[in-house]
Amino acid sequence: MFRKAGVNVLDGVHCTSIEDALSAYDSLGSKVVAVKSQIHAGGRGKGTLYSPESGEKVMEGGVKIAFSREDVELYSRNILGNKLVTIQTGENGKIVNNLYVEAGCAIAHEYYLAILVDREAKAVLIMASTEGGMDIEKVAENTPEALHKVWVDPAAGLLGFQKRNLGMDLGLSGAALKSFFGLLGKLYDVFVKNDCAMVEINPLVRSEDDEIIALDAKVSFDENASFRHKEWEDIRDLGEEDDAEVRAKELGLSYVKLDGDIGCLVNGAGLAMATMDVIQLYGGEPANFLDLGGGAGEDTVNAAFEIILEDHNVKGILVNIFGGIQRCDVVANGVLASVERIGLEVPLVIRLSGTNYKEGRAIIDASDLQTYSVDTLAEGAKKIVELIGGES
Amino acid sequence: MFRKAGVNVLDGVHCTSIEDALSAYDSLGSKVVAVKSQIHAGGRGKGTLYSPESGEKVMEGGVKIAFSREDVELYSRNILGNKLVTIQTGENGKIVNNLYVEAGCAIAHEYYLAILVDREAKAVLIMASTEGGMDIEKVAENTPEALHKVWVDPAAGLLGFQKRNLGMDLGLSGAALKSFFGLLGKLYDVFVKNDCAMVEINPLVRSEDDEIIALDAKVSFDENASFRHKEWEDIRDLGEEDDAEVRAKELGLSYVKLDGDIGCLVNGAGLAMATMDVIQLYGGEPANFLDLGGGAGEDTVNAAFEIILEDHNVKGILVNIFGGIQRCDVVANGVLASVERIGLEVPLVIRLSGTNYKEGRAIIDASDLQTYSVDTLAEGAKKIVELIGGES
Amino acid sequence: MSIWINEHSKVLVQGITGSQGTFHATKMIEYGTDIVGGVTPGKGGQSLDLFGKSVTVYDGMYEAIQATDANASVIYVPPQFAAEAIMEAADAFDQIKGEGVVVCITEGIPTLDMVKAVAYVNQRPGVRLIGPNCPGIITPGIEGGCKIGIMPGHIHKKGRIGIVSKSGTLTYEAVAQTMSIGEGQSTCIGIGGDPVNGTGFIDCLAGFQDDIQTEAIVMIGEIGGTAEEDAAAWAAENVTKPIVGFVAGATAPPGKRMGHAGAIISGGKGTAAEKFAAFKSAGIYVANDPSEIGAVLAVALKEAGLL
Amino acid sequence: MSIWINEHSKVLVQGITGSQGTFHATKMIEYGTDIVGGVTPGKGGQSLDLFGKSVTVYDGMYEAIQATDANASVIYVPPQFAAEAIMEAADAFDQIKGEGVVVCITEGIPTLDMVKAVAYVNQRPGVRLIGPNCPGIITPGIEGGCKIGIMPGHIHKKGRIGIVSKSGTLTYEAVAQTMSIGEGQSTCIGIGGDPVNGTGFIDCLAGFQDDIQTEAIVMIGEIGGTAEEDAAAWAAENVTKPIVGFVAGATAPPGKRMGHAGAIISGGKGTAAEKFAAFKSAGIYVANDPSEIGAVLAVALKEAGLL
Repeated sequence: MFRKAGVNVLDGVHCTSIEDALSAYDSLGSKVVAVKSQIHAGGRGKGTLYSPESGEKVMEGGVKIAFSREDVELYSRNILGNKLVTIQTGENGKIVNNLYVEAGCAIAHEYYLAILVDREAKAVLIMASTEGGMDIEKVAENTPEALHKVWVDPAAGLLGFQKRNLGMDLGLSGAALKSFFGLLGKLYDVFVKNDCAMVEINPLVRSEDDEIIALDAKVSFDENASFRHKEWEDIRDLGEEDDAEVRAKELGLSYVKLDGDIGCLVNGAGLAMATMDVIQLYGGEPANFLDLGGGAGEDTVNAAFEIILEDHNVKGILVNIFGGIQRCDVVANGVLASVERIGLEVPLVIRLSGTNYKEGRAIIDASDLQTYSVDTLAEGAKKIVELIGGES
Repeated sequence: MFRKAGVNVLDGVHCTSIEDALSAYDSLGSKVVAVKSQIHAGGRGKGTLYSPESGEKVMEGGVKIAFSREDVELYSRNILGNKLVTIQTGENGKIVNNLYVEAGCAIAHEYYLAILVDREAKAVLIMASTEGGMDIEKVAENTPEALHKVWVDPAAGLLGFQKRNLGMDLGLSGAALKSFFGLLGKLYDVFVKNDCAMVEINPLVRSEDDEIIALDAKVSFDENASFRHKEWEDIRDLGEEDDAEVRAKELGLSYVKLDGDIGCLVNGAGLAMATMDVIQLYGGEPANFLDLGGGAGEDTVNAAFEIILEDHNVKGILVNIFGGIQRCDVVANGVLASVERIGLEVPLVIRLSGTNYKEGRAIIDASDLQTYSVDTLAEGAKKIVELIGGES
Repeated sequence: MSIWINEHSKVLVQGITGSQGTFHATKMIEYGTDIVGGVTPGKGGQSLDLFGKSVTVYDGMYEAIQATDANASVIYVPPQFAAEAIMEAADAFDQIKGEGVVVCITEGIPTLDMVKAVAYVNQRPGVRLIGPNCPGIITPGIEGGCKIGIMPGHIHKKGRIGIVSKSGTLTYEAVAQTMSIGEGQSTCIGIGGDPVNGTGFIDCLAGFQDDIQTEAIVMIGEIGGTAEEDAAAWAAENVTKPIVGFVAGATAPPGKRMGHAGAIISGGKGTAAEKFAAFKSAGIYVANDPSEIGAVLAVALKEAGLL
Repeated sequence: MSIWINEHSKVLVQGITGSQGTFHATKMIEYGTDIVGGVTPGKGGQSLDLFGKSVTVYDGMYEAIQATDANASVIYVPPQFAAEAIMEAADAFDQIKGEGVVVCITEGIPTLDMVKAVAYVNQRPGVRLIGPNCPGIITPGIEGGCKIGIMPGHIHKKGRIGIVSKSGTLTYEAVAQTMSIGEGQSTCIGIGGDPVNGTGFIDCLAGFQDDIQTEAIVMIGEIGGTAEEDAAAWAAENVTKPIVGFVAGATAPPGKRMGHAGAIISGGKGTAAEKFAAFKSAGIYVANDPSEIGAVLAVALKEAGLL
């Protein structure tokens, strides 16, 4: 994507096998190359690779500099098929199926550059720091003043003086400043044209001959804009995403798996978060975030219920609905249909409020389903925690 | 230009001879074609063609619909090499060296559309009217309310609802509205990308199968933007522009030839206009507008003097300088150098004020040049009118 | 009194011929909202019969405002066209009336579209945008009232509590909580959970502070961004009425988007803990559980001598 | 008093290392203007010795304002870069000081660049843009004064007449005319002859009306557009001080551009006759010849009891 937009990048080859990596090394014609784990998460350089079967540590660092063909072979072997845990992947890490073998360059200095939307300023924000390399989170936390920031006026776009000033803030001048100026303009265009949520170049380097090169990039997209980017379907690496989360999204649900044991089925993102919070407040641990969205039908409720029950950690379910667009009777019917179809072996607490709550409760009460009806979220949380034998 | 940008236009061929026109007719494969005089001025349809030698009238109308090969031959012969006088060319008209032979289309309705910069609103203005065809100047004068207007927010650009609303204002719907929507977006892009001063589509037509087509266009460019449009040099038809005006521009002067007999050499556009006004106020007629620009050197003054004297109507010259950046001594030296080189057979009145006016007057006084020095513009105008024997 | 809308507000529905638009236009009329027309390009001239009321459809907002003298609009158009709809409404209100309230319900508008649309609205200072991705705004009346959005009307009652929230359903919880202690609402506003939106917490707090009818405020935030912190700091300086606050997402893991596009903790910023702390240090009464809001509100009212 | 700038204004010169920039920076210092620094990207850190004063060059406007506490800047950069220079200055003044005066002398800036730049400046309401394609602004002092631009300083004298003009050299004529009846100037502003510019006639009239030092106004227009008509109509309602007006271009033929990009009569609009008529109907004293301005001004002052 960057290369196509004319952004300075190093030559490199995507590989999925050790053989690929070796022939990439041969073809690049650079004695020193970088062998990079490709997963959709940052902090790869400081990550650790583990065997997915044994859980044993295989290698420190998901990005390695290889000084020989043998190095390339060793690093590829240690990376491919193993699990990379970084500061951003969480404990479970991610299996690495892709490598990038990249030609070396004589680096004079490493910088950090990121483009994102600043929600407070309601504008695109470009951040850059002379402290490039691996630990930008720490730079942001410890020395936020080392981060230089430029906000793009939505009306005027990124202006020349902004590019120049940011370059000068990084201490660039002459050819390097000119190279930075050109690169930043192209990167911003990439950001806007592709509806990115974040473009992070880390490191951005100045080579010894004063060229500015994007050495490594992490890009995330604004999913709301997917309707105008059919090409994203090709980029998306579904294998990496949690299967249930992908299926949920296809159904119009928001689902995030968590580590607890109480499944939640809620309408509304805020209420879904609050439900998790209150479960924890009363001593339980939520197994998931699940927002039905607005006005889900019986089928969607049904599917949501199944996704929750797929998680074998789930020992109980709390349904919490405050009907606005969502009708409580539809949820009740959806829940009943699910239970009928796949059975239910864990306790179920249901709280229905708002639009058609009386009809909903009547449907539940009229069924022979073993459930506990409650009036408020707090009651519901207390009840489900009690039922699965947690503290309360 | 429009075709390249994807704007709907009819097929057509540029021609410079009758033979060209006939083979264009053959190649277009449309029985009915339009034969159009190509000059840089509007009102061609209602213009009249005259023989440049005899001055006799040759034909009414610079745009003709030809229903046969014979018509094409007749109209081409009547147009090429003759002088077209329109409401915008002034009395002298312009010799037509180029023709455009255009395929016909079944026209359901003719509209008018123009894009320009509105100086009051400081924004691009799009104007459209259902009264397309030939006399838009009259529509604007007589029924300005029939003109629908849309201003483009400089920040947001031309928005979809603006295109749609303008189309609906023209009474378009369905396929025609969609076609208009697309065409207007492309036209606006053409306007911005090419730094146009004005794009006028007259007529813009709706064909019987509801396509919106730009049938005839007049485009002018913002000359200030020429530094980023090297391609304009190819488009410019120098033959049509007044030779002296073109040369003056190359020297950094603004020169406009007028019909009077008093040449003016002034610094500053406002003062140059005021000088013309005051000459007329005292009974004379200015032969030209001439603004030296800011800080002209002796060579430029010299060249300006020569351009004024090229006009054989000139019976006297008024130099009016209020020095700011412009130094009066430089003007004085330039005038002397000119006179020395090309002689001077008409009276010369000089008014020098502002920066270095004392030095300037001293230079003039020390020379053996026959001139009249005055203190104010009014005195100068009175004096030159008197000297050439006009009323005063 | 109330803020921004009242029982006399005349409301247009943009996207009225879509299924969502038709459904909610009906619900709004049912509640008592004065729906004066609808807008769907290309369907102008049609007339819809909604809950016994005949509603005219216009092709565009300029025409619709001129014909109806509307002073508010609500947008139910799909995300692809929603930013345009916001800008059309903003420009039309600005040009014709110099002011107007635009409520955008649509979820899923691209962030960069909203960056552009919000900048556009901000250049038209008389125009207020609420949303997008929000339940809307409601001012309950003595009977019925003015509901502009998708919230269930029947849970509300006219009263003295102003409610502002990022979340839809949590707003309803807050409403139910006020009702549980016998309090009604002046105006309830869902500002929406998108990262880039129109009206923010501070605008609402300022409105409530200046509103005679409002005597106390409930403010519901969620993880992501620093809008809650900024609002708390502002409130400490500018709001004299008691505020009860809750923040959703204390248990949300970092780096994961919780449903709302804006609800994400990134770079260690935007956590519920930080927001709760900001509330406390600004003297805001904190509810740790939405079910507690009523009880905390009762305490706040009592301490302010309002109960 | 005076308007917008005074003897204490601290001025930066954008494009100071160019030949025009250096020349006019020197002239301004000579006149008494407090030039506190210059800006040329890539030449930061240099120091120029101008008329015995050492002037530091900065790489950008943010840095320069922070270092010098400047409150005005004047732009002598080439047309290709001038709109950017305007926006940089506007943003830097806005962000750092919340206000500032930006005077753009450059001629030949593309119109669409100015459309963008003016919109950008207008979003930063504390920033005033004068020009482009103008001689600048001058407030004569008792000795020297503040001259920001290219006008010949020596023709001015401190006094009570405010002058505003689209034209450069005609402004000097107007100054000379006030001097011919013994009157000095409060502030003289050339707003420039481009079709799209910053400060307009009405801004200047409003400034003069509110300024204690100014007792009468000279206003010089030219053909093209309707700014003179709009200003006359505004003045009739809002200006109580006597105004003397002149319009250049009575003899200009339609459709021909008279030097200034904006000086063109198009579609029968923008003629001098219309503008003179508007002046008269607004009660503005009209001079038919710039050499008459002094005499007409004397009449105006006398009738207002000021002479």
